[in-house]
Amino acid sequence: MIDVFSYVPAIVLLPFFSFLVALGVGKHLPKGGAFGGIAATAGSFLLSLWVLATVAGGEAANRTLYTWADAGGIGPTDIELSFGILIDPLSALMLVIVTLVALLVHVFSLGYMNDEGETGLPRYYAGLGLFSASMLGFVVADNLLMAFMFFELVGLCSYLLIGFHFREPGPPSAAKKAFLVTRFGDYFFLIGVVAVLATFGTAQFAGEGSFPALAEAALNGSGSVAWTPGGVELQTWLTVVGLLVLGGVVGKSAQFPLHTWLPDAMEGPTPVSALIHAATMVAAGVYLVARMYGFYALSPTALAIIAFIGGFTALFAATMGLVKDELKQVLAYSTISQYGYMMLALGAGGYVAAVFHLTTHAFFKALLFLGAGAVIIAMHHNEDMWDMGGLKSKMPVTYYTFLAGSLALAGIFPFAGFWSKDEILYEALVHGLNDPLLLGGYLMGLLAVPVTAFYTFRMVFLTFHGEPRSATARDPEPVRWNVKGPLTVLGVLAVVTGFINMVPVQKVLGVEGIDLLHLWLDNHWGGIDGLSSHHYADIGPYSSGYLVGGEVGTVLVGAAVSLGLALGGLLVAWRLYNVPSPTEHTAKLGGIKDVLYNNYYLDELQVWLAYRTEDVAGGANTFDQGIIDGVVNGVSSVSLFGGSRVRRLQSGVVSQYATLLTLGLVALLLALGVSGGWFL
Amino acid sequence: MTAVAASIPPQWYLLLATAVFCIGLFGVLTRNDALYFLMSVELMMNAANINFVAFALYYGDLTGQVFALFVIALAAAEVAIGIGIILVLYRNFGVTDVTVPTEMRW
Amino acid sequence: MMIEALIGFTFVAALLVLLAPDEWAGRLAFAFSLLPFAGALYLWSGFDGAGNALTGGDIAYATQIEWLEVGGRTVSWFVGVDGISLPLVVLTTFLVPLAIVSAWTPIDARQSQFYGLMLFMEANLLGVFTALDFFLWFVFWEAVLVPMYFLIGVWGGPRRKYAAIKFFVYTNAASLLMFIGFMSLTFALGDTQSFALPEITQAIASGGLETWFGISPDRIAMIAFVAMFAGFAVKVPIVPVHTWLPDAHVEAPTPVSVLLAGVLLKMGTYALLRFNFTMLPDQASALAVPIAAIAVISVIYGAMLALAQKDLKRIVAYSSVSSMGYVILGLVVFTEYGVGGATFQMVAHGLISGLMFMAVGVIYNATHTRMVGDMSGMADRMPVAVGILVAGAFGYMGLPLMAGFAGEFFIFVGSFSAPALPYAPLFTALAMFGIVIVAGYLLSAMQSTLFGPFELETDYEVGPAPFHDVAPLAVLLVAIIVLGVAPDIFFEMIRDAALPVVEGVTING
Amino acid sequence: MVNTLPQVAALLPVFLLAFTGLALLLVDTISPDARSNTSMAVVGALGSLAALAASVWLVVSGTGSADTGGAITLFAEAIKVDTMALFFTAIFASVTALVVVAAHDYFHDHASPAAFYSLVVFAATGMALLAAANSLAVVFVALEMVSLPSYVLVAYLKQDRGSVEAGMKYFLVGALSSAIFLFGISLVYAATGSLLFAGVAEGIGSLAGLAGVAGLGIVMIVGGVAYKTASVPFHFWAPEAYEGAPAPVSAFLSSASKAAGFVVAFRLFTEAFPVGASLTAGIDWVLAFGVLAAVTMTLGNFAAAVQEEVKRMLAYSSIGHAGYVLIGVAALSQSGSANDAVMGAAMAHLLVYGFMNTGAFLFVAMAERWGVGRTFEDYAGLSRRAPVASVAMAVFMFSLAGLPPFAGFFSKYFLFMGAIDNGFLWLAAFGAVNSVISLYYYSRVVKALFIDDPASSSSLDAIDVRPTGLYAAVVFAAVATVLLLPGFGPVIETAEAAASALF
Repeated sequence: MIDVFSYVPAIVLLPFFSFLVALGVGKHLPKGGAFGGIAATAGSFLLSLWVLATVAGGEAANRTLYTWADAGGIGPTDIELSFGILIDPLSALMLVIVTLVALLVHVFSLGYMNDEGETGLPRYYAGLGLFSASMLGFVVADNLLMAFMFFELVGLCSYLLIGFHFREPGPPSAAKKAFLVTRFGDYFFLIGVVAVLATFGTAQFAGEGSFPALAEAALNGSGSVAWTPGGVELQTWLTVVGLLVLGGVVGKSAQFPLHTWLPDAMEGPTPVSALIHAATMVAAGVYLVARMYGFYALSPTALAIIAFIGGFTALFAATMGLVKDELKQVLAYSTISQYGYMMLALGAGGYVAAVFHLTTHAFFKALLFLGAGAVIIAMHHNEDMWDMGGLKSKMPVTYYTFLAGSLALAGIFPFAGFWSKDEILYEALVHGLNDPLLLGGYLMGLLAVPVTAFYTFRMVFLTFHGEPRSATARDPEPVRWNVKGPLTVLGVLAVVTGFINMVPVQKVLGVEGIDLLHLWLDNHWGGIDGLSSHHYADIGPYSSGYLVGGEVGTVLVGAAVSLGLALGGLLVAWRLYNVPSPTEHTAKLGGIKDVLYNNYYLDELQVWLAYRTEDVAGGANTFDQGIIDGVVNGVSSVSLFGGSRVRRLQSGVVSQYATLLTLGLVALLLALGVSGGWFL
Repeated sequence: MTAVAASIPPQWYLLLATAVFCIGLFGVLTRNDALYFLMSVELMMNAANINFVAFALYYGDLTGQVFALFVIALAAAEVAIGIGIILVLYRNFGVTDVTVPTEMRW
Repeated sequence: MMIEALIGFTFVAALLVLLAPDEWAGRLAFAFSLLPFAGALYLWSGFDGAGNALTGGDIAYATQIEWLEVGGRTVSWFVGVDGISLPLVVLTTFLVPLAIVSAWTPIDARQSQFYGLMLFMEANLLGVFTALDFFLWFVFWEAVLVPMYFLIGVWGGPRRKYAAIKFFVYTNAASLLMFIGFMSLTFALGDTQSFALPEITQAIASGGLETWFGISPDRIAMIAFVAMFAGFAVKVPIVPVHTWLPDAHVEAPTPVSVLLAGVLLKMGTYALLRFNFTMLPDQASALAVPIAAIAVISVIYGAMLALAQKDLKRIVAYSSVSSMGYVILGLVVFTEYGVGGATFQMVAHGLISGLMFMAVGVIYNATHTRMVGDMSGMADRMPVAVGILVAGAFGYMGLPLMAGFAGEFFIFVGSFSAPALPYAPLFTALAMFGIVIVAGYLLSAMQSTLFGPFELETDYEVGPAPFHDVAPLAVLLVAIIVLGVAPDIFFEMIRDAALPVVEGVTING
Repeated sequence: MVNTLPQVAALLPVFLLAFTGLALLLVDTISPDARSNTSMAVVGALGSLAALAASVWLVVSGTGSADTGGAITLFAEAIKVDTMALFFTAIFASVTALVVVAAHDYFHDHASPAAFYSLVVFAATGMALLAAANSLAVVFVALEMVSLPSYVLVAYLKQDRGSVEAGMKYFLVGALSSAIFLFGISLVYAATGSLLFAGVAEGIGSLAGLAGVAGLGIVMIVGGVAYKTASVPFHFWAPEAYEGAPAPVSAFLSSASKAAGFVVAFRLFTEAFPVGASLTAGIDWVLAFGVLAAVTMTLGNFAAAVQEEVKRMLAYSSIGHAGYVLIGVAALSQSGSANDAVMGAAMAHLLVYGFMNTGAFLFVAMAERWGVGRTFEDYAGLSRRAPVASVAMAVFMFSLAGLPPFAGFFSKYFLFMGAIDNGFLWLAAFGAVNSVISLYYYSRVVKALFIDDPASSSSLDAIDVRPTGLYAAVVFAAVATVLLLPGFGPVIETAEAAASALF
């Protein structure tokens, strides 16, 4: 029987080859190399499905394929830096998601880029190829260093793709911001990687010698670590390391306070936004935490901080989404908010819930972005929702799929988003009852629910309902199969994905075996020891507490509350905006409105910081030129001045020479005479 | 005669020679005229000669005496060349004052 | 005799090119410069060295011929390579042909002299990296300055005379300081009758230092260490003795900047590794904290200065100061990854900074300005060159799977938990912040010059760069990526040679 | 083979030079017209080359060296031929040859060039004798034999005010110095009762209350030496003399005459006034030389750094180099292990200096021949029209500055090394600092030649002739300067052997 895992590298390399092809000979290919990319991602998708099937068949892989470098570190053994693959239920699932979304985005791009007559298509498809390749490499990474490397490459690709329209002023700036802000996070991530290597001598995710395993052993006293900084207690140090790595996560997954790059990133082509938000860059952060969850589970402090950041970001971003006028802006903030939920879940010990939401969100957010893309095509690249309206009848496919996505996003039963978000809130609740910080996160997450529903449907109504508010809206440009196709696929998924994990139903009705995702991530069909959800639960700090009516009651209450709130938000949006000619109601918000418009002035803050840094640099420059270099030049001018004094001795008058000569001789005589004591 | 010369303690010769030397030096330092300069130098050389002769006597070997003769001859040669140079100096600058030609300085 | 052949041929080639007519001096020089590269590859293919040349490892291609004897001490022609010097030899022979090609466009006067001097400098550089006798080494070390002086002074920019003299005098003063330091060291080694570096190193290691004119051995070693460190610091350069570098770089023509940043700076770090850290490891670890502090200051301060510059070349120049700081940090921590990474970083930075200077030069050839404010949207006119420049810039920012990341990461891994350096994690974390600042200024510079709508005050049309301008860039980029994906190409032999250095140190406390 | 020849054969080079001088006079009397220039030059060159060959041959054959029965003393020990004497004779002869060849072009239109050659050769003879002197009497006589022709040579251009002024100053300072020198000798004689070095050394060993007299004498002798070597405080004549004199003469004085001064110093202060005896007698001339060396090199370099005229810069630089070489005497110590090393390095430096400095002055001579002017600005861009000569000049400059791959590097660094080895770190440090300064002004010349653009397009038109002799001399000097680096081994080893024979 052939070993599928030996083909895993191909999953990564196929898109990479499409990158090379598009870059090299793209201009000579039809559609600027698009087909190459489609073929490659399709191939990766099929391989991923095969891998998924194999994993379902009970196999898993954790192999080192290539040693990058190897030299003596601290502690008994060398530190080996290597590349490898780690295929377990989690990464297999992620592979499928990423390849699927990438494939659909490629297809959609045919409509969005080619049909719109964009230039530089080879560069675009090369970017997409590299982007997919990097993300896939990140997903299969078997150690933290490899993960970091591809994490960085993902950042590079986001830079290239966000800045695709480099001839305009906006995109390059947005690209720079995206890379810089995430780089700031990655700075801490890098320290984290180095710290992990220094502490454990390895960065492997899985296996006996993996760093989560070592950390666990060291904590329960059955093992020890290679190194800890002097005077720092192990538990504290592990927390610090975890938080350092978290820095990268906060940056890439656009969590507060490093979320500011994401809305700007909307400068990139819409399919790219779909890719970034749904399956690649932003997902990478959360995936990383899930990947090394066995490490975070050991540190209650880290978990609590993750949960709080998540909850806060969820609410915080949602509020900003309330007032945006551009279609993609609203979606951008919704992304930040949704990833906040995932972080909340991870922090709350809801490992499965987080992955679940990651999955569902990947589909419905990709759907929403592609739908938005379709609308933008129709609107001739005008994104202002106040110029839209009434598109419902003009573009039904887009409308219904978009609606499905929105319902999922808003968390309305029985769409995908409902199940995942409900489970997150449930986990946060049951664990939070014994943990105030977590409870805070839960409450913020809960508050975000109606807000989400509100801005989502504000968007839907403004875009599709009511009367057309502009000429283009009255006569939108039609879209072709290559746009509708992906929308349909994703629309279906947005509806059905939720059913892979119907925990509430199981809990209430007691039907066993319908919480497929739980079983899947619990190595029910096989996996790798130490990477299973129940193992995480065992080592995790949380115990469950229940409201009235025990577990079932809690489930029902929680679900009811969140659903109710969602519907509430939806109804408000209905009242306000589902009218023939809606008007702005932001005035009602009063002063808050400006704050929200300006994103709590966080961008201004960061710009201010950047300027201060430049001032410091300028000061340093002045100092360097003036003082340090001044000293150097000073030395030379001083010696020259000395020379011009010395030469004055040579007066040109010979009798003066005689005098000086005699004086010199006499001085010499006296000096030696006195020292030699001749005159005694 | 020799006895007389020998009966004088050597310090006196030293003092005499030194005195003559200093006189010559004084002349060198104070006179600006090339010729005076030259003469003063001659004086200094002769001071040396006094030493040679005197101490040749004191030590009772002839080396010093002979060397003194050498020195006189060399001094003469030096003067000859000196006069020649002073001559062209006069031709070019019209003076024998050594403080005048100061075209090259610093 | 391979090394002799290598150096000798390069000298001859330099002479021939000097005599060649200007028309085809450039082509000829390129053709000639390929042979040393081939030779270096041959050295590499047959490399059979093991361990560190100074601490008694097997030296590859070693030849030792007594040259002359002075003061009872023998000076000999003693050359050879080990895992530390061979990569630098390869780097040198690899960069020179590319630099020569990159000179075809900008150098339009007195070509034969220019290319002749380039080859002359290459020969001396090879000598610096292969010589194992102090005097021989010092001859080459100093002889590098002469061609450099002309290359900057004759073909440089407006303030070339100032820059050339500054470079010349500054670095010579440094070498003299170093010379005195080393000499007092050798004389304190009473019974070592030669200037062969291996002998001296091993004599010191075996406690051969004696009291010398009433100065205790420890103090002599410390004096020598400080004097040599100060001397080499100028060459590296390290803050605060770096100010000759930006002037030299800004005034020097592109190909000269390439070699200056690519190879000449490495002379300083190479010498630091050979002399200070291999010969006097204990003094080094005694001074670990101040040295590490200097390194970190160089990294951050240099990056801040780069942030403040408006001239693309100045930006890259200051960022070189910053990058060299990493190397110093890697050396002082005395771990395999640290020292090895530092050496690797020398090669990596040589390639990357070479690429950056070349790319800036290509843009300069077309625009005749390097000021950030003067142009924008260059990507629109010269896509390929700009594309490679962007790639190179990311390499400079330490993008994984490019050489720069490997070097820096090795250094960080080596230094973070280094027992030889107190507060190692703190120093490392501080130094790492450089990767954020470097991204800051490179991205800003690129955004305003390469992207946005095309603007440039010229009376002529700016088109794509000619092939022979872009080709070297592409070659360099490939090399950088290859080295980033498979660092073991060099790192294996480097760490083999670095291990004895690490073991040489006795960690106090 | 020494055994096969009479002992006096050891003086062969001296005789050769003397005969050459006489022969020149003869030629001049046979054909006293200006056309004799060439024939004179040829004779002079051949004669000095013959002397060079002879001295080299004698050195190689080991005449007077320790392993062939030690030094050869002649004429009641008044003359002593040893390796050092021959070594320096070689220096004098080669410099003379260079100068003579160069002079042929320099004086191509001079009314009566004949006397010049004989004067140069006679001066050289005096130097050769000086190198072999073993008695204060011979020293003084030989010294005058060198000085008197030199005065005339400096003032040789009778119509040129500069030349005359230079001659006048040189002569007056020279006369004064030799008087002082002579008086010093007389005092030493008074104190020790002997003029032979051996006897003097003996006397120094047993001074009965006459330490003061001897001390005064020795210091005055130091003064005389300082004058010949153009060291502070007897250096004042040098800048003017070198600037005003015809460039070949400047070359001759600054190289050969200086070396002559040093050979005296080396012999006197090792054989007549040995370190140990002098120190026990309370006569610390080592300190005196140390101070002189430091002051001399500093003054010379600082002053040179701010000159406008290349020739005068070279004059000051040669003062600076005198300071370096003085280290060879100043870094001696009673118990020093490296006495021979440091003095040998000093000798080697003088040899190298003989080539590079002569070459530099001869380049100036060429510039004067072209009439391009004297200042740095006037030299701008010369390399465009005279590349070969300019490269040679660059070689001289870098070599003088002590940069590899030129001989000046080795000699200078062995000098500093020897000083460090003998514990005189401070002298080496002084030397190092000064080398940096010197680097600045030497590179100014190179900058003018290669980097600066000509003042005007026509400013280079002056370069219309290619003086063969000058070119030959300059190029030869340059080649020697370069080849002395790989070939430094025999030189330094001979020099050290010569030096070690003195202790």
